[in-house]
Amino acid sequence: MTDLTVNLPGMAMDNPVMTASGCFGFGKEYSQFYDLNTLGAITVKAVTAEPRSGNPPPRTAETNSGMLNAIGLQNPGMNTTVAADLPFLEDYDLPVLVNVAGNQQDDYVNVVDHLSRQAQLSAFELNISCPNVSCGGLQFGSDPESAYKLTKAVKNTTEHPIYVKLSPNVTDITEIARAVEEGGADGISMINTVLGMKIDLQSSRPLLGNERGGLSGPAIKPIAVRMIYDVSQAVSIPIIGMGGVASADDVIELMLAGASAVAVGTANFADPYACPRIIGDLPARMHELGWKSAQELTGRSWNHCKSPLSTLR
Amino acid sequence: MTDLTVNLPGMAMDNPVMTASGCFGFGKEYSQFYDLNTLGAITVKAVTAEPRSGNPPPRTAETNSGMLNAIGLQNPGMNTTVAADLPFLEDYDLPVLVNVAGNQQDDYVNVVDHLSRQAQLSAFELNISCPNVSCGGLQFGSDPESAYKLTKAVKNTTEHPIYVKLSPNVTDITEIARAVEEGGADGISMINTVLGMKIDLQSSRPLLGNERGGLSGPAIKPIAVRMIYDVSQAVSIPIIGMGGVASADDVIELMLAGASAVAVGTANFADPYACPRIIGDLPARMHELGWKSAQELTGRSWNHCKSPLSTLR
Amino acid sequence: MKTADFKVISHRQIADHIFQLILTGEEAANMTEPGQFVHVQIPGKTAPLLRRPLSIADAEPAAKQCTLIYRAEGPGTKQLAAAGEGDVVNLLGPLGNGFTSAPEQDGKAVLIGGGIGVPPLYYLAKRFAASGIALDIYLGFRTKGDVFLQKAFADLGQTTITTEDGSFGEKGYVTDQIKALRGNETFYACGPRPMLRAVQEAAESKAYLSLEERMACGVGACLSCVCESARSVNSPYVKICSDGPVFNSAEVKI
Amino acid sequence: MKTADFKVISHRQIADHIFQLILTGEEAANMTEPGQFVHVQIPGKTAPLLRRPLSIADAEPAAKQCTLIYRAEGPGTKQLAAAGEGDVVNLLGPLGNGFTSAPEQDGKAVLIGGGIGVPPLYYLAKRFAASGIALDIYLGFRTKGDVFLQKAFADLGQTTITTEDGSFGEKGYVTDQIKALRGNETFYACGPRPMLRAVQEAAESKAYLSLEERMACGVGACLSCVCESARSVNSPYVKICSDGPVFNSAEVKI
Ligand SMILES: Cc1cc2nc3c(=O)[nH]c(=O)nc-3n(C[C@H](O)[C@H](O)[C@H](O)COP(=O)(O)OP(=O)(O)OC[C@H]3O[C@@H](n4cnc5c(N)ncnc54)[C@H](O)[C@@H]3O)c2cc1C
Ligand SMILES: Cc1cc2nc3c(=O)[nH]c(=O)nc-3n(C[C@H](O)[C@H](O)[C@H](O)COP(=O)(O)OP(=O)(O)OC[C@H]3O[C@@H](n4cnc5c(N)ncnc54)[C@H](O)[C@@H]3O)c2cc1C
Ligand SMILES: Cc1cc2nc3c(=O)[nH]c(=O)nc-3n(C[C@H](O)[C@H](O)[C@H](O)COP(=O)(O)O)c2cc1C
Ligand SMILES: Cc1cc2nc3c(=O)[nH]c(=O)nc-3n(C[C@H](O)[C@H](O)[C@H](O)COP(=O)(O)O)c2cc1C
Ligand code: FES
Ligand code: FES
Repeated sequence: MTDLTVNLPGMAMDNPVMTASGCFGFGKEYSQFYDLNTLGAITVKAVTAEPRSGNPPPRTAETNSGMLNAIGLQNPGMNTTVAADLPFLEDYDLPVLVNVAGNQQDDYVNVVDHLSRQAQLSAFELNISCPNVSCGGLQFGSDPESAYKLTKAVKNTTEHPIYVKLSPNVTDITEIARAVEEGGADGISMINTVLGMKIDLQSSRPLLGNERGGLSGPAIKPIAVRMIYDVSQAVSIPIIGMGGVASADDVIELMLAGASAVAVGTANFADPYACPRIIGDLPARMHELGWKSAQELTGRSWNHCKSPLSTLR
Repeated sequence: MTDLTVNLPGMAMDNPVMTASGCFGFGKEYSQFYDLNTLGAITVKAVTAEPRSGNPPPRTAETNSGMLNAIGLQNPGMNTTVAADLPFLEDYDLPVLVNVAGNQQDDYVNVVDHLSRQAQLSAFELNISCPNVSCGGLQFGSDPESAYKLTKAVKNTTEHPIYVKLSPNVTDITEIARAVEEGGADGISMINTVLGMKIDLQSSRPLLGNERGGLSGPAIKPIAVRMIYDVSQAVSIPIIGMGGVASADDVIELMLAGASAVAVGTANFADPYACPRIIGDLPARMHELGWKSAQELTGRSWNHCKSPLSTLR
Repeated sequence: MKTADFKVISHRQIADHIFQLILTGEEAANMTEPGQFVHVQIPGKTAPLLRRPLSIADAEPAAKQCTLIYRAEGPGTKQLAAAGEGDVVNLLGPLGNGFTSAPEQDGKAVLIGGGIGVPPLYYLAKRFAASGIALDIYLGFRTKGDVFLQKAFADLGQTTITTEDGSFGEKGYVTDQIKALRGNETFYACGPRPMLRAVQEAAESKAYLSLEERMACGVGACLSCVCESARSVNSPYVKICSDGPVFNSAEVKI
Repeated sequence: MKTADFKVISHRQIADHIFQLILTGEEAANMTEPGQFVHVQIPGKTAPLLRRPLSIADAEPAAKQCTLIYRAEGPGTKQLAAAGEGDVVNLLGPLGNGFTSAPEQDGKAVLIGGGIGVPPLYYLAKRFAASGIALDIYLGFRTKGDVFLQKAFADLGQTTITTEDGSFGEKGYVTDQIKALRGNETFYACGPRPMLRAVQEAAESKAYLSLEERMACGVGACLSCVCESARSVNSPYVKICSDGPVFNSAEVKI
């Protein structure tokens, strides 16, 4: 029997596979396809204090093995979210990670404070890395000092565990990771999308309404693996890994790199059953590679234990 | 008639397509496939002062729409290069860009000084962005101050034009671009590879001998486009664009983003005829899109002139 | 709503770059609402990352068949065009809300299609014709080689074809033709934005418009496919994939 | 040296995961040197980024045919396995330097192949046999289901098969078999590194080894496919694609 359970701060998960923020709404749409309780956990779309209208369309473009998005944090604001969206998840028995965004520190504190009373919520994910908004978000993701302060301020606001979601668009991601760990973060989510752009040859203008967008999907997996590998050796809090995951092999790769759980984003769009399919494939694939439990995968690419297969052979 | 010529400092090119450093050796291998004079220009493999043995194999791994490499600047050193490799290009009539790497400023100055007497050479490309060497190179690519100083020192050493090759693995690439422009750079090459990694599930260890590698190929094209778009608006020196170019459409996209010429790297591996094929396809594709000359493509995605097609329609 | 494999019954080119793909699969039994669409996984050894949204051009729910008509233009649709008889195509759908409102009692249905917006109107026309609703059909194309389905539509109602260059039917735009109309008509339109805008102006609120936008999920989860809302209650945008693709003309700013 | 389209004449599975692909194309006329390889563009609507290096397992230059034998393991070779008769496969090659040295006068050729290293030895064995050179052939596999070409080799010379689990032929490693040999033999080996190392030790300089490494260009331009050189004149590395893949055992540190 392969043991798929993993334990992260605030989230006791039946398996290491969860959904990535912004790629799964609040779960309602995908609940038409399968029982959400199959998931290890769910991360919901970014919530801000005030309603956000997001960016003008087009908001997505396909690239080689990837896609660009410039949604721009469209959301109805925390009040409506609490009233209209979160209650849907009451019927499910799975950890809920709420993604929070804002322009300045107070915005984050506000939203976290307001949402902390929600029973459905297991932990917060601070989105300090959205590349698609002109102001706020990203500066926290590239400046260790503000990342530290923000994390600390939010930690003082709530009893719930805090995951900070890091941007890959920085010179040294381990620096930011260390800063948020020091600020009291309980975990790290990484990576958010990589800044990119596509130009429409017909109009000769950027294709997306917002010009630049965030690159996600299999194209960025090697970038995610490298960063998770580096950050997991720089901090001692757990990592929720993401970036291009579309198969059980990808989950294993990100966990070997250093992730304790893995989120699936873009892959849901091609295959609405992506998460249950991956979860279903995991035990057999882990068995084949000689692994008995999901927890032992974490960081095995660098912690110099021998892999089970090389011991066996 | 579509006019394909472009003029860059030190390089009067018959067409905007050149080879990317490290992906074409010194041209000898590919001269078995076609006449190198077909190319707009050629960029040769990195040259260092002393011989470099490079990284242990495996040195390449395939990823989705991309590849990782960790060659590690293997080269026989400038003396052997001058004696054994550069003379081959004497028989050709095309601009030759020589890629130079080093650990510290003096290394670059040394190589440039030594090679400046070579007749075949049109300009230098300073590789301050190789992700595959433990020391040197990359720090110049992520610190504006050292990038500025290095550029200035090299400019004082030679009459030849200097292109500085930038790393995408930075928080703000425009900052580095401005620094090298201020240092006297005649042009910018971008982007070098994106830091990445792949883990071998059988051994559960990083697949590459050097663990981390540089990601290239179509997967990174959106990253290149975004950075060229931003840098071309921040500086007024020309850009040699590269990153995932495999077709005439890709050349047009990078030029619309802001490049004045475009280099092809990884695509040569799948199709040794990639460059002549792309050059052959360009005129018809430009005509279809309403462009009369390659030069008018540069930066048209942001300079708010109407595209020829939107004027026609 | 689910993903399901369909088998290609027939696949042929019916105009310049335009292909008609007839598929059979159990899920076609649910394709009862004209104006809905399917999200198509491009078949092939390595599929592109995202599905492609295509309207249901026709369906025979009882016979478990459906028809898609599309323009092979970009890499995805070009790859789709290579699917042969017997090949399997995976569809997600039927998705969205179609043309659910019939014209008022004794009213006429005016169907207005432009280019690749024509296909969903065929299934609608068939339904209206079967219910005895009077139909005026206006279909606009760029040039003669682009024209398709004109005979099929002509069998269902009064059909006017326009081409921009006059090489087939009336010369000009389809919207020129409807300017004169004012009366008991309800408009049903699908096509390029400028055409839809003209219909919106001409028809005021008695129009249903089918919109397009780039999609990722196709099911309302990713907020890719928005269009500005004219009512703006909670959100300034509606989602084309799940709130639409067919909207009452008064609901959207286009 | 160029890229050329070949047509699939036959493609069949000959052992567990092992496929034999027979191709025809003009360029096969140049495949005259056993031990060379081709860089294969995986066919399919969307090919992987890089080609896959595969040894020429057999060739009939006059008949413009060649044979590749490969293990369908990763995504690229699995996709290759789907190619059917009449399909087109693009090859770059023949590439590299093969087994160019014959044994000394009256000497014996000992061919040692392990697993997926066996294919290039077949073309070599055929050549040697045709020149009247005496052959001892040792082929090692993991288990019975992995064994292929044993009959074809047996027709050309004394052939010993080993399997690790003893389910076919001798139990053990192919290298156990050659330990006893000392004399007038020249070794020709292709297979996993530990096997080649054992051959290198056993044979001293009278051995030719065919090496493998991950490749990008396949033609010597990218420096991907290096192996440590034992001679280290200019460079500490040799390039397997263009200096090899076959090396004199004394040239390389493996
Ligand atoms: C609800 C709906 C119904 C549609 N019905 C039809 C139909 O019946 N027949 C038909 O020919 N076309 C239809 N379209 C447009 C069709 O989806 C696009 O032409 C197609 O996706 C382009 O894919 P490609 O591979 O050719 O282009 P690519 O350039 O490869 O596409 C890249 C990406 O952009 C998206 N994209 C590109 N153009 C469009 C577009 N015009 N609309 C939406 N997404 C686009 C693709 O879906 C893909 O994600 C419909 C679009 C929508 C939203
Ligand atoms: C000169 C030479 C001759 C070869 N001859 C044969 C042969 O006749 N039959 C055979 O079955 N195999 C042969 N191989 C090995 C064969 O190239 C690999 O098994 C194959 O490339 C794996 O591709 P994949 O799509 O299955 O794996 P993937 O995992 O999809 O491959 C990903 C990348 O890694 C490379 N790669 C993976 N494994 C190897 C490997 N063992 N050696 C080199 N590159 C690898 C691939 O070429 C590709 O670039 C040879 C290799 C070399 C270098
Ligand atoms: C359409 C879309 C919307 C997203 N919205 C958010 C968001 O609101 N908050 C956030 O932190 N990340 C958001 N992301 C980033 C993803 O959560 C994830 O970090 C990224 O897409 C990489 O994972 P993937 O390659 O599996 O998609 C979004 C990604 C996509 C594609
Ligand atoms: C195998 C390989 C070797 C490379 N060697 C060098 C090098 O020596 N110097 C350098 O500046 N860039 C080097 N590069 C980077 C390329 O020149 C180019 O910037 C990058 O690969 C992006 O372009 P592409 O996607 O077209 O390959 C190398 C890239 C590859 C794939
Ligand atoms: S395509 Fe995802 S919300 Fe419409
Ligand atoms: S594969 Fe490029 S040098 Fe050998």
